[in-house]
Amino acid sequence: MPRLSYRRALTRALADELARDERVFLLGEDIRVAAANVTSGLVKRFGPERVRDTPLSEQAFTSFATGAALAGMRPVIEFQIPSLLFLVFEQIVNHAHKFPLMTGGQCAVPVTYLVPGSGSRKGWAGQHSDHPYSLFAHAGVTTVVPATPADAYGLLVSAVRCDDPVVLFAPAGALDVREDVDAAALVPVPLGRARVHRPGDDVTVVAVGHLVHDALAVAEELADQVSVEVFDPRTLYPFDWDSLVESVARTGRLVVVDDANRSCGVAGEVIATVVERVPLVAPPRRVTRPDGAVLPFAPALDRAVQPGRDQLLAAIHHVMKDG
Amino acid sequence: MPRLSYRRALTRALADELARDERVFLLGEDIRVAAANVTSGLVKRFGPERVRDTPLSEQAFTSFATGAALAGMRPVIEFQIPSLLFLVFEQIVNHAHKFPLMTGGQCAVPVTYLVPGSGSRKGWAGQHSDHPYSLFAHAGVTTVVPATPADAYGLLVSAVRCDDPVVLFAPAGALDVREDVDAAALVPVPLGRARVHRPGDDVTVVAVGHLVHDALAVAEELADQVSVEVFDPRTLYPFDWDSLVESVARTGRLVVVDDANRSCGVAGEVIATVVERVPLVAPPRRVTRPDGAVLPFAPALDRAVQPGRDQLLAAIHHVMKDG
Amino acid sequence: MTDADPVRLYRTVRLIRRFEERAIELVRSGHIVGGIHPYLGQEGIAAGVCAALRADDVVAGTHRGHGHVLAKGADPARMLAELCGRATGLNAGRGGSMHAADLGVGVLGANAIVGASGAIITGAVWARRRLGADAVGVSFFGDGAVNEGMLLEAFNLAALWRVPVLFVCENNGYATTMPVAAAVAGSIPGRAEAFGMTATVVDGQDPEEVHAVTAAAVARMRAGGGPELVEARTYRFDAHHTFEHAVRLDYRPPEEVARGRSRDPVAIQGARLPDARRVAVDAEVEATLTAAVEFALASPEPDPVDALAYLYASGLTARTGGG
Amino acid sequence: MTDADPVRLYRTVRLIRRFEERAIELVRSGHIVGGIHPYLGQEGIAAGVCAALRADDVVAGTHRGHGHVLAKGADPARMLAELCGRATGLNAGRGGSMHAADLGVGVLGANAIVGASGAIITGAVWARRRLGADAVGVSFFGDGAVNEGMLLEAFNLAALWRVPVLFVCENNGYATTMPVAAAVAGSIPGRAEAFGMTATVVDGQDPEEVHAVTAAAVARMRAGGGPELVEARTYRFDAHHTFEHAVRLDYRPPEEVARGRSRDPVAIQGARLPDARRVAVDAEVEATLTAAVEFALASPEPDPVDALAYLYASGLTARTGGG
Ligand SMILES: Cc1ncc(C[n+]2csc(CCOP(=O)(O)OP(=O)(O)O)c2C)c(N)n1
Ligand SMILES: Cc1ncc(C[n+]2csc(CCOP(=O)(O)OP(=O)(O)O)c2C)c(N)n1
Ligand SMILES: [Mg+2]
Ligand SMILES: [Mg+2]
Repeated sequence: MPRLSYRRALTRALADELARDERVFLLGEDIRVAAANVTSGLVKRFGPERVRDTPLSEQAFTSFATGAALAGMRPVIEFQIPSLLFLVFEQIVNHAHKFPLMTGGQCAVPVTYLVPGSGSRKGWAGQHSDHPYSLFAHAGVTTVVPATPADAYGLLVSAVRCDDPVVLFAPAGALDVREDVDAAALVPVPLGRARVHRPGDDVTVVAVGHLVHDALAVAEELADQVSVEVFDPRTLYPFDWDSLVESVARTGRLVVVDDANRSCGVAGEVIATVVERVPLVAPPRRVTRPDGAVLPFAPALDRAVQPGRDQLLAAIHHVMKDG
Repeated sequence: MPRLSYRRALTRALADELARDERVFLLGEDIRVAAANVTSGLVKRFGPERVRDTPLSEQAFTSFATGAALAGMRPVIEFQIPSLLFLVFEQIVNHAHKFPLMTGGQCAVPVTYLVPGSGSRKGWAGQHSDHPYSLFAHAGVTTVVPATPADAYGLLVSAVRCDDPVVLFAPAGALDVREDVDAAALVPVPLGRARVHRPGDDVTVVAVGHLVHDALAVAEELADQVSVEVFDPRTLYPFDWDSLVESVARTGRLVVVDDANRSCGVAGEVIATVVERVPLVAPPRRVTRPDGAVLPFAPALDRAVQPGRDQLLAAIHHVMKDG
Repeated sequence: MTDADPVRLYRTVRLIRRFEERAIELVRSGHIVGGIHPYLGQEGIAAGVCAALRADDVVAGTHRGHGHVLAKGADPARMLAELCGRATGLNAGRGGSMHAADLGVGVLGANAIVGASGAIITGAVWARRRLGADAVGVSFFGDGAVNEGMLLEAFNLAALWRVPVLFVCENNGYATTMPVAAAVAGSIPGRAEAFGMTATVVDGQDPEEVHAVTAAAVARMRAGGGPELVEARTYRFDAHHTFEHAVRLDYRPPEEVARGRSRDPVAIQGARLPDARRVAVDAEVEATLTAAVEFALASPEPDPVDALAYLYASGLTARTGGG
Repeated sequence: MTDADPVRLYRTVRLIRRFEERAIELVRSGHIVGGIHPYLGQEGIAAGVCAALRADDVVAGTHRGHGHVLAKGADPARMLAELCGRATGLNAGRGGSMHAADLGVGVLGANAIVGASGAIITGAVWARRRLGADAVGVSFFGDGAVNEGMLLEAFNLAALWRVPVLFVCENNGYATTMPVAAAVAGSIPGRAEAFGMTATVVDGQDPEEVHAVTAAAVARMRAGGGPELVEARTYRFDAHHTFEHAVRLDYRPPEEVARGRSRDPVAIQGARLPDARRVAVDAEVEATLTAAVEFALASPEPDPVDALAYLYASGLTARTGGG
């Protein structure tokens, strides 16, 4: 069985969708030469009309995709940096997202916004290291953060096929993850459906994106003391609340680990929704970036601002002790 | 004692700061003629150099203000529509907010972003009716939502004097609120400090912006059944957690009412932080806009999407019954 | 619709004129909530441009958008129902004045964000051509929009990729209260020429001249030429927005207004018709609008239960905001 | 710094050249994390432009920003310490290559967002002049940036308000891998002329020519002229970013690279010096850089405890992310 990397899973998803549906096309900066190493080989196979390099005009090309979608195409945009989503926030949230309701259902805007390398890239510093998925979850745009190669494949395929705009964050910390998967086993993964990577009885750990792997490592480390259920939402909006409620109703304890700013982030949303619906035996905990975090350049500082395994370990110990 | 309107409180705050500090200046669209009825009379008094009308170039004038702040000025920008903040999200969050840390403390960016008329303006529909304060709270930009004329005055003054960027949302639903206040009683209100409008013992209702008035009305209506404490955070980021924890520790019950989208909004943050720190006697509740809300045009639909008093009443009854 | 039949042009300008006058009455009577941006005085542009288009061509408009929607062929009754927030409206009452759209006749919608539609229409036209149509598109915008970066980015994309979009700048001298000379460095045609586009200035008060110039541009574009710009010089006869009917903003000298109003596109085109013919058209328009008003006012309002209908084209159901 | 002393120009280009070569070595050895965008080949522009400025003038740079920072007078040792993430760096290790700033010598910073600095510097220069200085400013950017709407908006503001900013476009033929001809419709000078600015094209490989042209523009601006643009034609000798040293991207024909490299600003300027003089300067530069490398590598890394130092200028303390 070939070892599939997360990056190549994205490539394969794009290739499969381009092959399956003539209406799909890619748009982005330096995607022909595959500077981000995601679109490799695609221009050769599908031609420059369908793998379109664009000038540095993020606002215009994002709305160009909206217009193309209104006219029946299914564009996928690759963004080189997570903060470019700030630059096109208006175009996504105020236009693409709002068109169907504002027109009274006259149209759909099936655009996929793909961000390979979100979060810290080690040494890319303040303006290139954000993880702004909670912003889109707040706006109500479908928001996906796959943790594994198979999920990266399956969720990207579903994003392209979705009739609404979808933002897919591929965390820098997950891009090099590899997995033994049979190509035939790669299938669409439904949006809005969570995945339990490891069942457990004592505490539910909700981990987002690359942190799923940290959560699994910590769960393994604790295996003989605490039975940890590792819950990967995969889609942050719409969130699979029913599965989470079921999990926490069983374990009675909740820890969330999320590599984004704390205030009004998805970790807070998880806690809020769970406590509205399920009684807990111990106060919930979350491990996040600090409030208002800006990633400093120096490597040790950059690491210090991201959630660490030791913090997750401590949080789990806390909820076990408190409950 | 004169009846001070919320709008005129904003005008007075701007006038006082322009008079007090030569470095303060205003920037915005149609602010000379005061199309938004906030900057009325200011160009006459302070001249067009300090009350500067700008072309429709939101991104450039927002960063122009950043540059002016770096050079020692204290700009205040008026935005005509809340969604214009989407358009300049990059300029505020990725530049103004990040400059101090990224330069290692070489500079400050004291800019105030003033949004008079946030939320629904009745009939302004999908692209003009957002309440995007949670986005800034997530990013870590100081975010202020005054509910009363005196607080509007005092918080705007403090925003202008703050050495960091501050976004101030003046909800459309509060702009016509009037209050009996003595001009001499108008003082700066510290950022990050909450206000209890009505003390109570049974339940803490956290209300944001104009909804403070709804919360007070509901509290009055319930006065003989439930003792409701009405808690107005005033600043959403940084939030006055200690005061809230103190309140909820007393009442044991929490309801949040917030006119913004539900997922990853400030209401969820309030619930998350409180349950991390205080045991509750009943599950907390929040009344918000729906997930991903887009305000439909038709008046009845527009109202239906915003939090209503009946919903707040129901939520209070729920937490009283559940606990 | 591609002929320059003087009667047809007159019928269109007259229809828009009377539609706007009726709409203003309905604003006054409270049937249209939120007010409108009247197109009065600018009718010749929408009429002349749209007469040069085919049914399968697409247009995108502005906040001052009624004229574009009507001239492209939308039903005035359903348009008026939309402004009145009725379920029978073009957008089922969800859009209102600033979002009125009729994709069936090629109107991608009015748009409440200045400068936003240029990139959207560029994408839509590009997509239609890829899908086999030889459609062209028109982006209408004001003199204020040429200062928006997103529009200038769209100029570049359209020019580079030779997408046949006619950029029609309706220069009515002001962006709200900002005179064009105080807002636009250089010239409007110069901005298009900077991107290698042909730019033509036309008298926007003369429907036939507008038609002739646009028809020639459309023919060039249809024959494979790139995008072009037309600056139509015009004057706004009424307020920026009907809120100005209540609050007088002082920015246009009365003599200027009188001079502007003296060149009336309805009168100019009307004078080209034999009296009897003009009277007959007027009667026809009157009958259409009387029926439209009746239809609108007799139509039901949408049910608040469906406030979030059409939010997601994918069928996703949003979590509600209740407590 | 306003003289065109050939020795001084040579010293600057040589300093930048050797600084970049040393920095690339430090990337290879792992001392500079995250890599750099080498300025190799473009040294003549920063050197020539900054030689035309006074100490109190301000500049803002790009992601390819080392040359601008050094040419404006920052200490190479503290600059290198910054790239190595040391506490002694210009930004205390918080900024790194893409954010290196030294406000003390008028460098508002490199900037990781393409096109962002134009509006910032416009605001900074406007403010300095209001505060009494007669400073001018320079915004450096690449050929890719002229497609960013925010930069074009800044052109308009600067031109309208006659803010003396010299917009220096370093046209090195590519935006990452995108050839300028495939990205820029029209021409680069034409884009400035569209806003009424004077635009001059200069050979960016000749430091003296760059200096002469800029000095003349700066003199006009200082005398009250408005902003101007200079397009400096240049060639990037090395990779877009050092990541390309590991991953070959195929976009520049070898003959083109060879031709580009044949016009070397260091050689061109060096040839204008007597041999002995040149050798002496080289030795001096070598000594400076050897000391800089020693200083950088001997400097302490910042303490992770202070990871969020400088986040808020107002003294606000962020809530941490721990559980
Ligand atoms: C991006 C953006 N900025 C500001 C506004 C607020 N606004 C609405 S219309 C308008 C003036 C537009 O002027 P112009 O483009 O000349 O069109 P006109 O109103 O004259 O038809 C402004 C400032 C907006 N809707 N969108
Ligand atoms: C707004 C924005 N878009 C994209 C990027 C990613 N990016 C960084 S440098 C670059 C190319 C810039 O080209 P150019 O302006 O010509 O400068 P050069 O690299 O050639 O010096 C790109 C696309 C970015 N940093 N910011
Ligand atoms: Mg106008
Ligand atoms: Mg370049």
